[in-house]
Amino acid sequence: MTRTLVIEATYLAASVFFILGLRSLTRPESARRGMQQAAVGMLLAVAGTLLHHDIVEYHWILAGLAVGSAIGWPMGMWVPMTAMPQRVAASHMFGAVAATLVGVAEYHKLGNGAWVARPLMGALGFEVLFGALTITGSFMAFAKLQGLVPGVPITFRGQNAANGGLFAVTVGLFLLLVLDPGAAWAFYLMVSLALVIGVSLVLPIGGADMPVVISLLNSYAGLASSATGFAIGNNVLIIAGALDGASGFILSVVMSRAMSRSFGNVLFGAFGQPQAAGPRGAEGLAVRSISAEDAAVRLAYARSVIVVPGYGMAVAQAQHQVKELATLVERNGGEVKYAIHPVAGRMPGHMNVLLAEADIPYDKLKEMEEINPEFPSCDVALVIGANDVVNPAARSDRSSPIYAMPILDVDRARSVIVLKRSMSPGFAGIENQLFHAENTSMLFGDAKASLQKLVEEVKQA
Amino acid sequence: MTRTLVIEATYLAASVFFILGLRSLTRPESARRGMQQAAVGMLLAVAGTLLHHDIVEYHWILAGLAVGSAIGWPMGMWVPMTAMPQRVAASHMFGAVAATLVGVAEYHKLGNGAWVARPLMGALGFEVLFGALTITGSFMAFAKLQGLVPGVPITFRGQNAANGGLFAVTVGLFLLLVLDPGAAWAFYLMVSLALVIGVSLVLPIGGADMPVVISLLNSYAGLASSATGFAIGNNVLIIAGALDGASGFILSVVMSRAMSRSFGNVLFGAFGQPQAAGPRGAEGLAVRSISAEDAAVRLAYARSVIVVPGYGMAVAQAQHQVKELATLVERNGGEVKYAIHPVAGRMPGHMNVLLAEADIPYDKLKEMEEINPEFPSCDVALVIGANDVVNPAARSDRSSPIYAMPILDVDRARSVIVLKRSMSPGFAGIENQLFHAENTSMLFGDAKASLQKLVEEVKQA
Amino acid sequence: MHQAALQLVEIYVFLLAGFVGFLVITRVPPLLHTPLMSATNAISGISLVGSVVAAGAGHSSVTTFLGFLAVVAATINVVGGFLITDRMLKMFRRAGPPGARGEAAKGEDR
Amino acid sequence: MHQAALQLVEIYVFLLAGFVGFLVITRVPPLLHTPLMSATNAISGISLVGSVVAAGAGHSSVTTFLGFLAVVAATINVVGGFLITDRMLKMFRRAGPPGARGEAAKGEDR
Ligand SMILES: NC(=O)c1ccc[n+]([C@@H]2O[C@H](COP(=O)([O-])OP(=O)(O)OC[C@H]3O[C@@H](n4cnc5c(N)ncnc54)[C@H](OP(=O)(O)O)[C@@H]3O)[C@@H](O)[C@H]2O)c1
Ligand SMILES: NC(=O)c1ccc[n+]([C@@H]2O[C@H](COP(=O)([O-])OP(=O)(O)OC[C@H]3O[C@@H](n4cnc5c(N)ncnc54)[C@H](OP(=O)(O)O)[C@@H]3O)[C@@H](O)[C@H]2O)c1
Repeated sequence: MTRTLVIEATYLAASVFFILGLRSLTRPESARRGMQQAAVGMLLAVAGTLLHHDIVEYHWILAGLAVGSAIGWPMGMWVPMTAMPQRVAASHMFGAVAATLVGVAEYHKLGNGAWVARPLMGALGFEVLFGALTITGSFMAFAKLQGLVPGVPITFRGQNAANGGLFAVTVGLFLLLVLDPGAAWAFYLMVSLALVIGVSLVLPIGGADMPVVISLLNSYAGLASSATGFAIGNNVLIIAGALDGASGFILSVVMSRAMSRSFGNVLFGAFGQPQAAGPRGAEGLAVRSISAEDAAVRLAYARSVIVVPGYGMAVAQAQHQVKELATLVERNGGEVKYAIHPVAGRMPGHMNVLLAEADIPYDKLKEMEEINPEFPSCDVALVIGANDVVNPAARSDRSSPIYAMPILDVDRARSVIVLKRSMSPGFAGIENQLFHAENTSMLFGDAKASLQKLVEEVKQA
Repeated sequence: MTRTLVIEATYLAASVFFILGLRSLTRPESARRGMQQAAVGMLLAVAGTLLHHDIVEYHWILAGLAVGSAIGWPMGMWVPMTAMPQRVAASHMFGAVAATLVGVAEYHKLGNGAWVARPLMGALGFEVLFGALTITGSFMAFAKLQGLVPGVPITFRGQNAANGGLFAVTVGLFLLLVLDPGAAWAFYLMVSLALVIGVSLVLPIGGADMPVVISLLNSYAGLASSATGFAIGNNVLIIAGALDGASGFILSVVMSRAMSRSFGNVLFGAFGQPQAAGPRGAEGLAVRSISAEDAAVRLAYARSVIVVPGYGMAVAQAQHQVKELATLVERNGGEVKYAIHPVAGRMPGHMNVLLAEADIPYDKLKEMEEINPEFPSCDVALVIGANDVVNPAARSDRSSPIYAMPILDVDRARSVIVLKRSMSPGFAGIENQLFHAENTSMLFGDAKASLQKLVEEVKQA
Repeated sequence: MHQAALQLVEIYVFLLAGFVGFLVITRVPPLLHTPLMSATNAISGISLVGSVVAAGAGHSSVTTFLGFLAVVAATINVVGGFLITDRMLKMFRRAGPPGARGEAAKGEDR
Repeated sequence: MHQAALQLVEIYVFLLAGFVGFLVITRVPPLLHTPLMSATNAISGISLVGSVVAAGAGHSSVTTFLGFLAVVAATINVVGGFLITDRMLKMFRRAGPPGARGEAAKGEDR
């Protein structure tokens, strides 16, 4: 009894620490300490669990902890910030694996369902359903982002019909199980089908939409662990799961909104498709390309520069060169700010992390609403591997797939320098008039290389 | 079983509606509907409870509901907004009465504690302790605000010692009960002592500090009903109690802060005492009083007027005349705004409610931080029964008891007209230099009467 | 154990509700602090669910009577609280589109 | 009944935690959305408490093995998640007093 109390106490503490930890993320100053406390809470909860009276042997546990740490440590220490999207996808997968396996073990333990009461079966069912679906779904997302699988949407005739059928059968099995928890065959069949569903849900979605999908999977993973909590009557699991679920859901909403697209549109990929073929209707138009020298001169004498980073900066891993250049400009007395679009890059807050990594203070990173009014009065807008988030078509061209997506008003700056490798489009796969505007000059080449040239030149200037 | 499920469902719904209801109060547009839904939730919960299988006879219940409604209805419909503080105090009392009686009934029912388990006893103990203490405490607060008891702090030698002893004994009884729940004498003695404590806590506190006390009592009442929830294993009670508790606590913090005072200072009344005797050190200073005519002329031709309402407006119930005057000024093309100090009046949001009652749109009610910068550029600051909240001593005079209390910078306005009945001080009982500044003119008399005169005159002008 | 287990869970309920209360109420603007006070009064009337059972369980005349009084007290809060809150909230209105000042107000004067 | 009663209460826990999550996370600034994602990953590792029991209860070689795998997976999230979150948050710094722009930054350049 007292032992149970101790364990429960650690769980309670963990729950509180987790909530306070997330709360601390509302302010950058408090964030780090808050999450460290959350880690302590986790430690407590695990330590408490080791006292659990059901535990008879420890070697498998220790082995698991050892192996897990051996894999987790390098993932935590050395995964580059640019690989965060994949990393997040992967860890949703691990979370789902844990939840699902616990569910299956529980079911198997209880005489393959023979001694499972109905409410418990309900919980277990949800657990393994969401779990299994998230395992394969996240894996596919990971594979696409990592390039193991082609990022382009993979579709085949009658796909939706197939998925619909698959889904119906799975739900049917679930209902059957709640009525007769002993039907082991149904249980394992359901798990396998859920695994298939996970794959077929993500296959038809374009690589660049993965972040939205990932966040959705995050909330599924959360629901899965909440379900685990219900199944084994553990509150800290329920709470952590709910927090996860909320976070994933909110982030995916944020993203879809910033892309001015609906979930449905994302999940049943209206775009990231054919158009993705490449630029169109740009033939007639002129493009002013500029040399590093000339660009450097402009920057050297600019009073105010707004840097607009995009996915390209992440690909090129050019954040440190950005900082270097900015420092030079500031030495020359110019002011440098950074315009961060909510969905610049490939995940929410992507650009912020990269620039923070380059040791750029976060109070120079401006959100869209804040910085947009400042473009007209800025001498040079330096667009580094950003494309869709600065595409004026979103304001003007009703026919454009990104119409009504809020964008950074770069085209209103006195002059614009765009760093990218070619005229090829961004993730939305559409032409960008900005690159043809006469106050825009293109500096072609890999962002990192170009920035290094610029740094050299500005030093001369 | 199914019946239990139905009941639980209604409780769950109620909990959700309550939370959403409070959430709706974060935006004036959504507030009303939100609270109506909360009311529906309440209805559901009560209806559900009537199904409870412990209930064998309904006539007492119905009688209680009838009587309660008969008393509650007029309290809800006809209590004037100016009497809100008393009303709030009273209803804390009723809440506490309910919680306490339920606790006593439960204890009595279980063979006067004979069959009470220890954890249950803990819950019951908290319930009746906080409950009883809140009953008498709120009643005293009510009596003071209503003027049934002199508002001045009532103190006697050795008061703190006496209270301390009383408190120690009560806690002792509580501990004893947890060890031996069967000790009925201890239970009833504890309840009685808690009642006494409630009185002796509030006696020494000045009438004007009541709002802070009331909010604290609000959180006690909340804790009491949470304890009830623990005792009878009812979650909606726990949740509602927790929400109450949070609200009361936060509001009392808000108030103390706006008065730049600590809880301790409020509870063990450092002021509202001797100084309250009356104005001091004002003899030498001149006072410019002004006639309604002259004041009216100034207002008639003012481009921008800032109205600063205070407790006096509430006393005079002059809000409708304020609106009338403002409308006239606006007719003449002047702009009228309202500067609302967080602790103007006698409860949080006091002024907002009164002005809203006079049908003044809330987007003209400005909070202190927002309006303070506008005073220097305003032609006339019209101070209506406000005193402490516009006392410059809070900025300048370190010796003043309200030093460091954030105030409205009325003294920086081009000209100031103050409506009050005399030179007597406000709640803090201190002299106000503003009334002697040479850009200040005093229009003596009851605020309502003065405003009516002003309205007449402005109409002529 | 059952009782104990339940009470353990209820501690979570209490804490979480406390968090929710804190997060929600810190976001209520001063404008609505008075309605907030009466709103919480109304909600506190939920102790009615406890009182009703006490009044109806008919264990003894004592408990029944105490229960009756409790029902009365709680009902006062419910009825009175929700009524006055609604009365107050009904009064809050904004002057047309934000920013539209005196003009809008004049337009709406009755 | 016990099981049922508990599960009823746990529904409250779930809903309340959901509210808390919603209220807290809607207030996390875009600046910290990526750390937020890895933070929730780390927290999701709490399923470790379930896995550990499964791995240690020794019911059958099957459940033990499944439990072992679960422990591995969960541990990866815990260790990896908290490490990378801390790595990220360590990087966020502000340039001296708010408002102080280029100047402050220059001052701090290493
Ligand atoms: N952030 C999120 O959460 C999120 C989630 C889902 C979807 N998205 C979508 O992702 C897009 C993000 O927009 P974005 O403007 O940041 O990126 P983008 O529109 O995808 O464009 C990136 C640009 O960077 C250039 N680039 C790639 N590698 C480069 C390199 N090594 N050096 C220089 N340039 C390089 C590419 O042009 P070249 O090939 O010619 O170099 C490409 O045009 C939006 O459409 C958004 O909706 C974002
Ligand atoms: N709002 C809260 O939550 C709260 C809570 C606790 C304490 N308080 C305290 O209450 C005070 C509120 O400040 P306040 O400036 O609003 O009020 P105040 O400082 O109490 O002054 C009110 C003034 O109104 C005048 N007055 C009274 N009846 C009047 C009538 N019929 N006609 C015209 N004038 C009348 C009085 O002067 P005459 O007698 O000369 O007319 C008095 O000077 C602050 O000290 C605050 O700390 C507020």
